[in-house]
Amino acid sequence: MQTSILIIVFAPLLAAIIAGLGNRKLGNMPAKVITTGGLFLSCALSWPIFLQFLGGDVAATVVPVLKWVQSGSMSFDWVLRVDTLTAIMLVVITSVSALVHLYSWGYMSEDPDQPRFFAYLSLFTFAMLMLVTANNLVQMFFGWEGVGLASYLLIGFWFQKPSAGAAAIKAFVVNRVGDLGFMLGIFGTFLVFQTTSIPEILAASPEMAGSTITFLGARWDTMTILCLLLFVGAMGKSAQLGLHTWLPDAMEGPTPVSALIHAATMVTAGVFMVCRLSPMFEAAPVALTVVTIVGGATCFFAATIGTTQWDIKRVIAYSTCSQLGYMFFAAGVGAYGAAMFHLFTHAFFKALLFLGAGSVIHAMHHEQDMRYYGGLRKHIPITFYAMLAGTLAITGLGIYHLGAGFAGFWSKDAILEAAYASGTSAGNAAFWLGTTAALLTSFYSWRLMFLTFWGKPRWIESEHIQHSVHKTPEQAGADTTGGYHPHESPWVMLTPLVVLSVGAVLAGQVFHDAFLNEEGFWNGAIYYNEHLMHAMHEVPTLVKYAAFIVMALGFVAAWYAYIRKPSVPAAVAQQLGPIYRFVYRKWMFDELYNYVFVKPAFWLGRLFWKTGDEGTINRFGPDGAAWLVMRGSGLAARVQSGYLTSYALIMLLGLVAAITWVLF
Amino acid sequence: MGGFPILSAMLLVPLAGAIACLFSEAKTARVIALAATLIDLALGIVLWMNFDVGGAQWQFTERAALFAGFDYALGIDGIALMLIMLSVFLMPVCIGASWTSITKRVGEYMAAFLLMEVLMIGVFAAQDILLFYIFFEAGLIPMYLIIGIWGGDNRIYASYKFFLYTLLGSVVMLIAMLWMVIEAGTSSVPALMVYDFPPEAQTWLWLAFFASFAVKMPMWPVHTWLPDAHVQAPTAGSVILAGVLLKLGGYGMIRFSLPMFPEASAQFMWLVLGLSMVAVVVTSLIALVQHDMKKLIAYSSVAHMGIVTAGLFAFNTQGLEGAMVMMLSHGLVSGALFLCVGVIYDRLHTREISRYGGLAINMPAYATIFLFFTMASIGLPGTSGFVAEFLSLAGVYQISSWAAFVCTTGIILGAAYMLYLYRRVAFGAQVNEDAAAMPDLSTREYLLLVPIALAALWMGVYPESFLAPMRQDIAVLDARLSRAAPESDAHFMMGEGTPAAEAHAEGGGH
Amino acid sequence: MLHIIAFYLFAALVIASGAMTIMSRNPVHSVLWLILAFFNAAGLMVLIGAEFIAMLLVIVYVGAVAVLFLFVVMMLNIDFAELRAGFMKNAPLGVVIALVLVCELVLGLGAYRAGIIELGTPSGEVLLGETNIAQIGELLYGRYLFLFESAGIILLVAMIGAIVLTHREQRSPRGHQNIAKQNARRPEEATELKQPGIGQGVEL
Amino acid sequence: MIGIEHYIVVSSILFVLGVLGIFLNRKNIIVILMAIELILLSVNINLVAFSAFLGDLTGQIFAMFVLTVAAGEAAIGLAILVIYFRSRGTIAVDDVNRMKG
Amino acid sequence: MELSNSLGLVLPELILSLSGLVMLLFAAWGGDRLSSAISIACCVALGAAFALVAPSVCAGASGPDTIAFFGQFRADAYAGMAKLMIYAASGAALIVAPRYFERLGEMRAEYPVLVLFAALGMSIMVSASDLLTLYIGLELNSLSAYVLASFLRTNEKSAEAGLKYFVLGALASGILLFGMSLTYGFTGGTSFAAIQAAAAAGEMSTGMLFGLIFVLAGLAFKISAVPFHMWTPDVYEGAPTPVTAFFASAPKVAAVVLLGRVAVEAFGTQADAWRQVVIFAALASIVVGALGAIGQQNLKRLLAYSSINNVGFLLIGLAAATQAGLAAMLVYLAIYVVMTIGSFAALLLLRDAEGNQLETFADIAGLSTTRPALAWCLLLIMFSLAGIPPLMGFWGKLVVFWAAVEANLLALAVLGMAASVIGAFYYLKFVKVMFFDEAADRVKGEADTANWALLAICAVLISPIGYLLTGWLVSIANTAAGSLPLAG
Repeated sequence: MQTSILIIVFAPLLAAIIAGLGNRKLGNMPAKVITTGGLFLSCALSWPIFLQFLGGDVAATVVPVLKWVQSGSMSFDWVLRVDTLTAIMLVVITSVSALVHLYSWGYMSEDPDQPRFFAYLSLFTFAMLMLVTANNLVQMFFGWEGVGLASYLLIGFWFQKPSAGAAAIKAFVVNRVGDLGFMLGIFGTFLVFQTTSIPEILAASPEMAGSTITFLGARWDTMTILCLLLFVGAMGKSAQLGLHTWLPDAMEGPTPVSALIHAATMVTAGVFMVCRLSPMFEAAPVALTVVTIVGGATCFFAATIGTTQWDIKRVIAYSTCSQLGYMFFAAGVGAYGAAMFHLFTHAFFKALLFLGAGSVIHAMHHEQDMRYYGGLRKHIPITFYAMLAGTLAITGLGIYHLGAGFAGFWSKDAILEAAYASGTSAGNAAFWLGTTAALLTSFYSWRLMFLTFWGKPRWIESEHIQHSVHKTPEQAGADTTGGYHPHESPWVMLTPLVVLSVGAVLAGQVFHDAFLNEEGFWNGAIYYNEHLMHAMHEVPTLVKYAAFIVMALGFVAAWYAYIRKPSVPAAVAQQLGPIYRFVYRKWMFDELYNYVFVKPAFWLGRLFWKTGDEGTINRFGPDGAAWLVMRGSGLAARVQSGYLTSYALIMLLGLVAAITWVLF
Repeated sequence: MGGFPILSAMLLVPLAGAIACLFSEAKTARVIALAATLIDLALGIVLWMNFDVGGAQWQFTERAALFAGFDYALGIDGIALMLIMLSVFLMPVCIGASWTSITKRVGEYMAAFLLMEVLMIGVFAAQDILLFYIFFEAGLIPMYLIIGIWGGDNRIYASYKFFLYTLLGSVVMLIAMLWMVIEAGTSSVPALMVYDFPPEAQTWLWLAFFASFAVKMPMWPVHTWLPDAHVQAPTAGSVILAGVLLKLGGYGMIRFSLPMFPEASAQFMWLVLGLSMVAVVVTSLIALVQHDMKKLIAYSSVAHMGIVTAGLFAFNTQGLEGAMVMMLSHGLVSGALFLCVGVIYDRLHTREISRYGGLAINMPAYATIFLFFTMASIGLPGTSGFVAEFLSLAGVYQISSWAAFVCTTGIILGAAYMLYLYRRVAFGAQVNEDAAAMPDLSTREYLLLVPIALAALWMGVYPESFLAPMRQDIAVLDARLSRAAPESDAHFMMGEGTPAAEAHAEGGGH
Repeated sequence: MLHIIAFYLFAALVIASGAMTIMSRNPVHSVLWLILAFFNAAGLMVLIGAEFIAMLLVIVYVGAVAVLFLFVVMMLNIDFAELRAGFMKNAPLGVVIALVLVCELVLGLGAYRAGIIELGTPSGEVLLGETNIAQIGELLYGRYLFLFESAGIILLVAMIGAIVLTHREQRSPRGHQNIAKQNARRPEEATELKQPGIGQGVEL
Repeated sequence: MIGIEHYIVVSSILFVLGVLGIFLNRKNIIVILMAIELILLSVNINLVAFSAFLGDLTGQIFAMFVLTVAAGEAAIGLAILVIYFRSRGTIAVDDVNRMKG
Repeated sequence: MELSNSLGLVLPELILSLSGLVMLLFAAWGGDRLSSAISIACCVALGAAFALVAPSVCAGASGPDTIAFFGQFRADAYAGMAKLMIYAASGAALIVAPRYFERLGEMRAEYPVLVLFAALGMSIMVSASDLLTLYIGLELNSLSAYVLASFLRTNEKSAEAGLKYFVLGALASGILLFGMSLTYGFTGGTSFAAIQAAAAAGEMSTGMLFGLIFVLAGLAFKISAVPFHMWTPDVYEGAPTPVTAFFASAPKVAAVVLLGRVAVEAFGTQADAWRQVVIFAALASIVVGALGAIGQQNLKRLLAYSSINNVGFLLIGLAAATQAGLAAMLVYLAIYVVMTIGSFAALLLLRDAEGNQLETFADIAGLSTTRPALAWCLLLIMFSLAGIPPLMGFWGKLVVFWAAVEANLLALAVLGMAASVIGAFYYLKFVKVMFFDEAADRVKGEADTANWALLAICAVLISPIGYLLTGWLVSIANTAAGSLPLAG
């Protein structure tokens, strides 16, 4: 197993290095083959490990790689550690990544920079694998930042587009805000535990309950402040409310990237971290409450925005944001298994949705605005069915009493039940927020489906389409297709869709028992709250059906608004006015941050530079001194008047001064 | 190593080269300079190979009573070894960077650089406090000439500012050194490092030394010479300035201020931490609004040095080692960033950021390497910058969460200004035709940049190579500082119900 | 009593003539006032028994130095009427400082302590029973021989200096005369015809 | 007998007069030279007086040397004055400021 | 026998005076044709005197054996070391002169003779252990100097320089004399031994204090310490350049050494009385010298201010009022003399195509491209004057500050050091003009071997190689300072 872990982690790195350094010299095909091959290899090696863990009661494997840092009492090495949690992540990452690699063969086939793209993808995968196999917080941070880098690179992949560059920076910098918390959390953890090794920290965590520490001048419960700091990191990476603004912008990257990074894997790192450190969080109930509230708020807030967006990828992006909220409040109420399970299923159906969207975009000649879609069902049927599977999964179609349902049904239900069952007020609030969000999820998911695949084609108004058929709306005549014929994507793109569809349909069904009900499966990898697990089964039936009911409501609402009476949405938007605009403008977060952080930062920078450095420090410092010296020099020159008499006078002055000095 | 005076040899080789260059034609001078620096690099490697990690604190010592009042005494510990390695590593790069861009008065230029190398090695190897001062101060002369003769349009102002500012900073230090020599009766650095000066005297001595090192570092608010000097200096000048000269301040603190005046250091810890915090935030913000690439990187250097000073005054191993790694890392990375600027400056002769754009299109390799150093600069894990930032900030956190918090915001701001720079230079569309026509890296430029990149990567992935030689020396320093080390502001306390963990609390509250 | 009257007379005169030396408008008068001052100073010296120095003062100063001054004053042939009268612009400051100095000197040295002030104890040899001149001669040619000879060199240097500076070989007082050039001068070079317009000056 | 302090007062006043003569004068340089002679005279009075009151002849010897040197000094001073006058045509004190700053 | 002993001790002075007289005869007889030969002969005489003095310096002569002429003259190592510098500097002034004057048609045989007599005067000054000797030596030097300053008698500037020098010098010597008369009266003797004894007896009387201050003021004029420095820039600018070189070197040595003797030997026990004054003068000299120099365009004038600046540092050594302080002062002097001679030798090499002397900044613009060797030598000298290591100027500063710190004058040391940065400003300007500016290409004159040799020697001595001499220099300076008969 040790060797295969090493291969799993380092094969993508090796592939990335080869493809990256070879770049254009290497050529497209070798780069694609090497990277994709590397990923499939990793994937193939990951599943056996996962299945092994699925068998239960397998101890963690630790593979030391290299010494890293040893400084006084602080010491951390490059070590790969695989336990259940990691194994889940391994399969998620390698599978989705491998499929995305494959998908990209088709999606990126016309791009001149394919080796670079694949190198980035593989690099990302490596970093993500390092993150999940980390045995200490610092290595986790390495992976954390590594995926950040890859995300930055991939968002900015089409760097000629100014918006891509901006989005890339935004993603990195906002993540860095989270990293600030993460880093401080690590420092604090080291200060308290004198180690950065995760198992050691987790083992020592329960003892620390009740201890206190000063941070920024205030007295805190130790575990609370540590967990909160670490959670800030998780919020950044997982785009939780407040630090979410980068995620929608990240859609500037190529769609496979969105599928891999901004849906299936990287953004779930925060959830992974909370689950990984669950014993720590368990020792800090206040922190858990915060996690619950943030998760619930995010899941509701992102869902509201999702209902108003027109860009197909942005809708899915907000949906991701929202689903991450589910995971967090699951973790917050102690249902780490449910959180991980949702992470697991979400990876499949969200990747599927993104890749499907990519297929649609591909078919629609890079048009992403759903207002210019419509009636695509017949043109791209496989994509349609895949998307349908994904939509059913995300909306959580499933009947509790039948014991059957799509992947999302199992995980989301479990989360809502856990939130309800936790009995805390935060959990309760999260339950209601989650339920509302489920309604909204259903609504916007179906809205997406209806706008894209049903109705009449509205392609003619799209500039992208016009561009491709070289016709203006007038030339095209009455035909709303604009004379454009969408093509189904090539098989290399469809295969991943199909595979993921299978996952979206079955993942919940197959694995829910293991994730939700088997302590042996987790084998200590996460904190297993047996009490909560039992309570989940005891919740009222209405709660168990809540998700299904709201899903149906959402579906109906969407059907009514977009199929039955397409004039309704505009009217409602009109009616709601400011509220609609507020939601449509993403709750004004971008504007707010622009005014609160970005502009003041630049303003302050200029202030410190012009007024501070140049106007004050230089002016009164070196330049002032120089001025003073020059004035002194002028004075000295004036005193040196050339007149004998004044020279004599000054001599006498000196003499008298000296005498006076010594005399008195 | 037997009795071979390798440190003297390392001083002698570039010195001889400098003299030879002064009297040589341009072509010959280049070759001589490159040969001399490479020989020194080879000698440096031999030095490192033969350095006995964990052995005596001072190795390769040489002593000769050549002068009155002070000795010609050389010797190194791990800290000095690392900084010497940094110097000899960067020097051939500097020569290479100037290979084609310097066309006037090449012989003198190369001589100035080689002289610079002599002085830098001398500073790190000097075991006599006055000898140290001589090397420390003498560095002003070649740098003044380098900026003044081969610099940009406003070179005169910059060179004066550089010279007088740093001179003013260090003159008072000389008086302090004299006092110390008279008080302790020896000018030997190792002896002074274990001499206990009376605490009330330490305060003044510390301030005198601080005046010098703070300017050299440079710390806010005495940093304003640096942007000017950097902007005006030729590429290689900036490299050496950022790469090694700034480190003299940090080296001075770790070699003099801390071990010689532990009580005063503790007394002034808040001053240093405060200035460091301001430096990190303020200069990062300033870097954000720069139009000039070199100025931006110069300001980023100030911010990084802020982390160094904060780390040094954290009074613990992590802080000290982190600061050391930060110095090494910053030496490599900011040097490389200046080289990156130089690469495009050589082509377009402007450092205005707005004149570039979309370089990733026509210069992909350049864009990649530039990106690597950008990432290293903002401390991406896996690069040297991370180890440096992480260790120093971890150290700082143990002494003050406020300082750590403020300094850590530097990672956000650092990412902001560096990526903003990168975006404006490498991303976007090609707006200027001449910039779009620039060819990608030449072989020479690869040879300059790739070794630095590998070194930065090495330091990020396996910093043990760099930490190991210093470990013992830092431990000694830490032990010496421990008597004065201020208490952590964390005041960690175990909960009521777990008396068994009392012992642990002491360790935790360290 | 006579002694005292004489002292005050000489003292008053020496100060008065000193003041007049620096104040009088005409340098010739200044020299004459200076001579008067020397005479009175010699008188002061005679009063305390230093007759040789007193005579020397008269002979050297009045006989040589003052005459030299007069000679130069005459030789330079300066139109003294043209010389600006009055004092420098920061004269008040100068006078104040001078007053401060004189006060300090007088107070500090003269009357600082009431009564007789303390002198040091003499360390030189005093030859008793000889005349002032004889004693001086004894010292000058014995004890102070080296300095005496050196003083000679000073005078020699003064001589050399004066000669080096002022001695000229056949040179006119102002610039050089070039006879050939003067002979070669022609009327057309020497004069120039100008035709100034009405109301305009001539530009030379 | 007149006390030494009287002599000192006289010589002090004379000294200050001489000094005043140097810097208070803007008429011509010859007067400055005379002022210098006044200073030397005051010194001589001092020396002779001290010599007499100390009963030590060194002072008088000193005074003789001062006389000698003063003579030489006067000669050189006047010589310099003469060449200055030759080159500038003036000896007004205020004109002696070609070099300054 | 007393007289022959004494004569033996004054042998160097005898050689100088006799050869001066003989040369004067030659000059009178042969006229200006012989001027070069006389220059050489005078150099030989100086060399002979140098050779005579050197052994006693090395031997560290001190004690009663060095006393001549009833205690009026001391030929101890302290004086000896000063004499070595004086003779060397005078020799340098002779070596660089002929070319300078010949081109102006003003080379006259009296020049070397006057320099010789000036050297004699200084020689007597530094050996003085009696106020009379001091005065005679000082005046011998001064009178020669007045003449030398106005040596270019048809040159207005030179005449003005002579006039200013004379008037102010006479005033200064008047002050000095007045001080000496007071000292004599209130201590009862003129010999330093007597003064020392009187000063050591107890608190100084007001008269003695006045005498001391007047004497210090008079000597301060000679070393051009602020505020008695006013003559310096004008005289340096106006005087012929070789004479300026001479003024800046030898008389400084003599006056500083003499000042050391008066202050530390005669009044050493009352150091607290004069230290404040010296400290003030030191700081004021450093600052005023530096400030004055900054605005200058004329190089000679600038060097004049530079010499004022340097005197400030010398006075810091004096302010220590210890043997170490005096030794430091001597070391500084030695280095200062070398730097000064070097800078003036370089200045004299700046001639345009017609052979006219160039002396402004504009003339040396970009010198490093047209005359690199000259420029590099000047660079060394300027950085050395600025006190930047590893040049010898730094060592000089180091030793005086060392002495000051040892004497616990920390504030003085710190202020002095900080003020030295202002000085660095104009030395940098030198380098800036030569190295950074566009070449003016005015310096065309062909090189003069003697001048060049002098410059090269000076450059080597102040370069880091010079540090190898520090051990020797410091030990000599220490023995020299140790040879002073200090009280206590």
